[in-house]
Amino acid sequence: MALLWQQFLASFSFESYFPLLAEVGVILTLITALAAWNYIKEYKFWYYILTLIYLISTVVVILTTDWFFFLFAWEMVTLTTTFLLAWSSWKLVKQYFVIQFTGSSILLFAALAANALGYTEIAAIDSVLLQFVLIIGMATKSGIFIFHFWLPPIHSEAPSPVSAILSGWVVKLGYIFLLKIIPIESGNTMLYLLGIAMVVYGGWQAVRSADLKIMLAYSTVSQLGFIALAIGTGGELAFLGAVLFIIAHGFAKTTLFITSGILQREYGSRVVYDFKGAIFKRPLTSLAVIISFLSLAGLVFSAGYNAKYLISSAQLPGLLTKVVFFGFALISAIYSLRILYWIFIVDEDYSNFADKLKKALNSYQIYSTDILAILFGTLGVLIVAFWPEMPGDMLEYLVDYDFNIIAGVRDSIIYILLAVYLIHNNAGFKVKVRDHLSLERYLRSALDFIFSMSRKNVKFDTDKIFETVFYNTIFNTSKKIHDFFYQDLTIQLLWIPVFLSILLLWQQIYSYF
Amino acid sequence: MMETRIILLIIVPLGTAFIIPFIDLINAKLRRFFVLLGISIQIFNLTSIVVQYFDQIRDGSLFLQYHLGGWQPPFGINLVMDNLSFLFIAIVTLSLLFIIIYSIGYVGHHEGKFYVLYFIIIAASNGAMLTGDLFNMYVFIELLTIASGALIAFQRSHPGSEAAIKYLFYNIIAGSLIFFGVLLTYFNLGTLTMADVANNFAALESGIQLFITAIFLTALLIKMGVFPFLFWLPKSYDSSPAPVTAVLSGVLSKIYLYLFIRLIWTVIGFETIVALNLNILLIDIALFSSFLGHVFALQANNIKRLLGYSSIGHIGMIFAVIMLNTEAGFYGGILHIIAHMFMKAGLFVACGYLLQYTVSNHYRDFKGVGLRDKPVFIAFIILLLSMIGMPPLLGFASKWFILMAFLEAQSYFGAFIVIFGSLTAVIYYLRYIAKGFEEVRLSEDDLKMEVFNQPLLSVLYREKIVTFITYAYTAVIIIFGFGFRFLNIPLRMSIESIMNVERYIELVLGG
Amino acid sequence: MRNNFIFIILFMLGLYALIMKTNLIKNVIGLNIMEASIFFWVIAFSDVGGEVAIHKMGEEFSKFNDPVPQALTLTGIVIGASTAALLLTLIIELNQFTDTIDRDEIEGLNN
Amino acid sequence: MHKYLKKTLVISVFILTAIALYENFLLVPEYTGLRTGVSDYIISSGLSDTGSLNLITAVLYDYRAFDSLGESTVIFGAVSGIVLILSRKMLPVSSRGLSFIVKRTFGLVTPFIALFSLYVITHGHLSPGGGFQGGVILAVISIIFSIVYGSAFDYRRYSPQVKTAMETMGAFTFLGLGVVGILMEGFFLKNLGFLTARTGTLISAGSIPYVNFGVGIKVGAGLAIIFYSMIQKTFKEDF
Repeated sequence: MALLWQQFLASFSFESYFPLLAEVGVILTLITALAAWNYIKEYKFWYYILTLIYLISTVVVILTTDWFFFLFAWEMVTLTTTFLLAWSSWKLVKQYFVIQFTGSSILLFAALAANALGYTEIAAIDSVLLQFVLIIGMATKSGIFIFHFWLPPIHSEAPSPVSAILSGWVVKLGYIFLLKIIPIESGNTMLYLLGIAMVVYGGWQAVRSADLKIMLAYSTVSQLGFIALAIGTGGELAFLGAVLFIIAHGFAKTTLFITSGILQREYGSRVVYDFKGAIFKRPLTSLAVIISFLSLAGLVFSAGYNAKYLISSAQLPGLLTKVVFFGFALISAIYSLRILYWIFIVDEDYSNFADKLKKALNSYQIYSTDILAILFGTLGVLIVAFWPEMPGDMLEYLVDYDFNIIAGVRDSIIYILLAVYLIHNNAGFKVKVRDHLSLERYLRSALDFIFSMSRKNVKFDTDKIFETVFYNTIFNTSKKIHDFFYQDLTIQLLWIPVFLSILLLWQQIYSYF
Repeated sequence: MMETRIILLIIVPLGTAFIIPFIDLINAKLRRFFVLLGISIQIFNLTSIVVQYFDQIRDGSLFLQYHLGGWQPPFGINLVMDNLSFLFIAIVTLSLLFIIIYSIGYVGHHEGKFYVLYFIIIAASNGAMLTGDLFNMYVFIELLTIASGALIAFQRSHPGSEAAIKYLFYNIIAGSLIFFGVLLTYFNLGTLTMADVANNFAALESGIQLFITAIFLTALLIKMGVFPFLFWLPKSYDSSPAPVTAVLSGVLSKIYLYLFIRLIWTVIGFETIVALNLNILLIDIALFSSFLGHVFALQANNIKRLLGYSSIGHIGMIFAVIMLNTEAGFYGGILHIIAHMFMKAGLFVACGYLLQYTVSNHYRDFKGVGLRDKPVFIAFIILLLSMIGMPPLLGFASKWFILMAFLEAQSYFGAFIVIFGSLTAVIYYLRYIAKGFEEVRLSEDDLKMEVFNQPLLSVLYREKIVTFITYAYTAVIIIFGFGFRFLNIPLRMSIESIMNVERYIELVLGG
Repeated sequence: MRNNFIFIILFMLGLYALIMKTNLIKNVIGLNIMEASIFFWVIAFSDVGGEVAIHKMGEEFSKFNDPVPQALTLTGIVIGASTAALLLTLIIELNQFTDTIDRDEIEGLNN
Repeated sequence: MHKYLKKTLVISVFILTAIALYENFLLVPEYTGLRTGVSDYIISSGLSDTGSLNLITAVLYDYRAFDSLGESTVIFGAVSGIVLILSRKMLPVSSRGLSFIVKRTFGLVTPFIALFSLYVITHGHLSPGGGFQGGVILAVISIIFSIVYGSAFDYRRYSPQVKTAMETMGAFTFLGLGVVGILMEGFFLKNLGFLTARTGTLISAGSIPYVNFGVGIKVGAGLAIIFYSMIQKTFKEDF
């Protein structure tokens, strides 16, 4: 027993930026735990027990270098988050579990292959094929492009604190793992391309949706794209950028999901247009939203700006890079600024503003833990924004780094102007209010899309296709195999003399072949 | 070392079985007292053996013998307890204790007969695992067959008697083949003691070796339910009452695995199997059997049958990994034997509880089962997750070691089967979990009808005991899932006693 | 050698009745023939031309047949009889439900 | 599958199996003589070891007495199972039996059958016979009773409870003698030496006659129970 414990402790590695990431993970979990106090009504005890197990497991996932403990802890993360989803609906649990389990089995296989190929510890892996398999497994678990399809429906339907955990930290574990296994010198081209696709696709979907939580979920996809892109680029600067991005986005997304929970509760709606004048009614909440969204948008003096700047400066210099990154930043800016736009609109009568403020403040008293959580989150965002080198020695490289504030201010003004213009006209986006996003509908629309490419004007019963693909084929095939072997008792018993004679004549048979 | 307590492990349950009909004649209320007395003497006995020989169990030198009637081994029957049989007896006794407590809550009618047969199973399983004599092993195997065959038909239902008939057809053939094999061995070597046979078996002509090995292998494959002979297994698991199914899958199949290890490694010798080129054939058959079990499970429309098919899958996997004859293989295999014993028995026990109000075991009747009793259903789900191989549970640890063993031996087909098993298990278990949470609206009258459709067994449930045992199984899975290294020493030591045949022979024949 | 021949024939006959016949009672008879063939073979094979291994008072030790296989066969016969009785009981029970002992008409035995 | 095709398949498989068995039997050497080993030892010193003239009985109840215990447990288990499965039935009061002549004759013969069975049971260690064989003869009395006097006669004479008690008692005799062996001689089922008188008499061979007696009662009662369970009829009103 002692052996296992020692092996467990010895497997921890406290090198480079991973302890910092683990710390951030712990802080984020604590923030969500704070926010959950009022949100979770039933079985509160179990919720916190699960959160505790989750917390320990994430630390192990980030710090361990042993494959076994890594997989073990990661499965613990999966299990605990799966159970946390049960506070909203059983359906989500089922979907999430199937997807995560599929990813796990691919990952398990990849881990065993890595073990067999001599990578006994988790470290940079040179074999491109192995990288590929690991990325596929990771993609399923962390929602890299193509496999991201489960992420928006589940993250948007989960209860807000759980969404904060999932979106804020769980999906990032995969990227932290990629930071470990992708060699820092070369990067990975596939990951780079996937990252670009994610940024564009996620951003576009976020722009199109008006539901706050769905928008946040898609923006997670988009922002994760930046991390994938950075890791795919390779180089010290890009990796540092990725780390900073993970931290910044973690704080911002956690805060935003918690605020979305608060807003949803106060306004009884999740649609962005309903939050008119929130800045006056809910100043503190709105402030947190503003700061976090500015960070997501990557405007100057924000956490996101620092990270994005590092990533973009790690790219090959040239006009194309600049244009591409400009486009990326603009997409983020549009969906981020749109909600700020609605928050600042005032169309109510504020004659007795003082009374309303008093009422609002009273409600803050009730939800004081929420406000505390938001404050901590916002504080995190601000710290990364103004003192990116502060978290410790790990990022000391950044102390001397010039973030080129002037260019930042210039770019930010351009973004804001362009974005406000586009938003104000509201043209070309076709913003949709989707109140419900489910995985089935999502897959069905994907299937529709595929079939519409091949055969025009043929309406498929997608329900049936779904059933057929996932269940009926398997069922019927196995039924056929079953019926073939189970003919009747005579044939079943006949196997006995057959087998007996095969064994008795085995020497002749063996020598014959 | 001569030790009287190991014979008590057999004759105490035997005495309990003999006394119960007599008690029934005098006062049926005393019956449970005697049942609990019998099982607690058994536990006390085993515990005292553990306490006294703790050091020897730790360093692997445990070797207890008993000469029945005082006759030296080649002339009389001897009982042997080494680390391997000790480990198996300990876990089998623990599992049987759980099931007997469960059956106190479960069995309504004909409780007396149930306990008679049940204690015969306890005595016979201990006897089969302890004996060092081939013919004595045959007698105990037949005892197991008779008792379990009668228990399968315990509910006296139509499918129950069909299942029992099918079970007996297969197992009586296997029994007579074992008889034939034992006598063939006797005619060629002039002895029945396992150690003596093991000593002289290698000197035989290879044709006769193959003859004897083929007969024993066929019989044991029938008993275990590996590929060409798997047909009796799901039927009998499906049709028997819950505690009986738990015994069948949790205990009996593991005893046959033990006997298989004993016969192949100790008596016949693995070198002989390799020399006869049988090992590759057996591994392939076992893996194919595992594959078929999982494929069959995909189409099962009946939860107990489904669990039976998945048992085929797991037993095939264990069989294959043991046949690799590596230390890692044994480690994974025996760990999975333990894990599977508790998981499957727990699942059947939970099934027995969950299906008490449903009309049948069919998939459509599984609807809403989870909502009716959530805590038990959650325990059920945890056990299912362990079957799939989710990490904090024991099923993951054992599957991991099996996977490592297959990869170490470069048997990629085996590794594929392990992963395939887990993936298909996700598909076929999730169906049932989802169905269990579907809401079903039943009026009061419907419920009454359901209850009256069942035999009276289900009305007489003592729910608390039944629930408690389900939780106990789940707790075992979770505790050993975190602390599977607790089993490290017993496992290593029993592997040593499998590998070190010379020591066994020397100690049996010398002392 | 003659013994082996007869054993194989009897064994195969018993197995044939068990596997091919659809009448469950006939199956049990086949099973018993199969067992009996093994018993027969054991006794015949262990016969080395001596006497049954029973000492007679006042007579000296003469050449005996091996007593061990005979004792084992006795055990085997009793076990075979018990299993056959259990099987027949189960067939009686099954007959109550299905009103037939024909295997083809009882669907449940096949799956 | 087509019937004839199936038949052809089965027969061809059987021919294959027969050939396989034949091939393997060719390798088995003839059992020409007794080897040095178990049987040789038993033949040479069985009489002096156990005091039983019948060496087969010596093997059954002394050298391998544990097998016999297992074997009688098999009967015990089978009886329990059969009673369990058929217990929902009731005994039909069938005929009034056969004619007066048969009844009378059988009444006269019965004590002799019982005596014969007792003889076979108790002289197991001296001549062919023993507990199982004598027990079967004992069970025959019960069976003939039901044929000759009608099914209810024996049922009333010796109720199932009595039979069960007898069976349990027989089993306990065997087990108890084994435990006495532990207590007095140190080994389970060890032959009790102090019971031995001169070889060749009824009271010889240690505990073998007593074990035989227990097994005889057990088998007799057990087979009678099996017979009565099987001739019972379904209790229609039940459930």
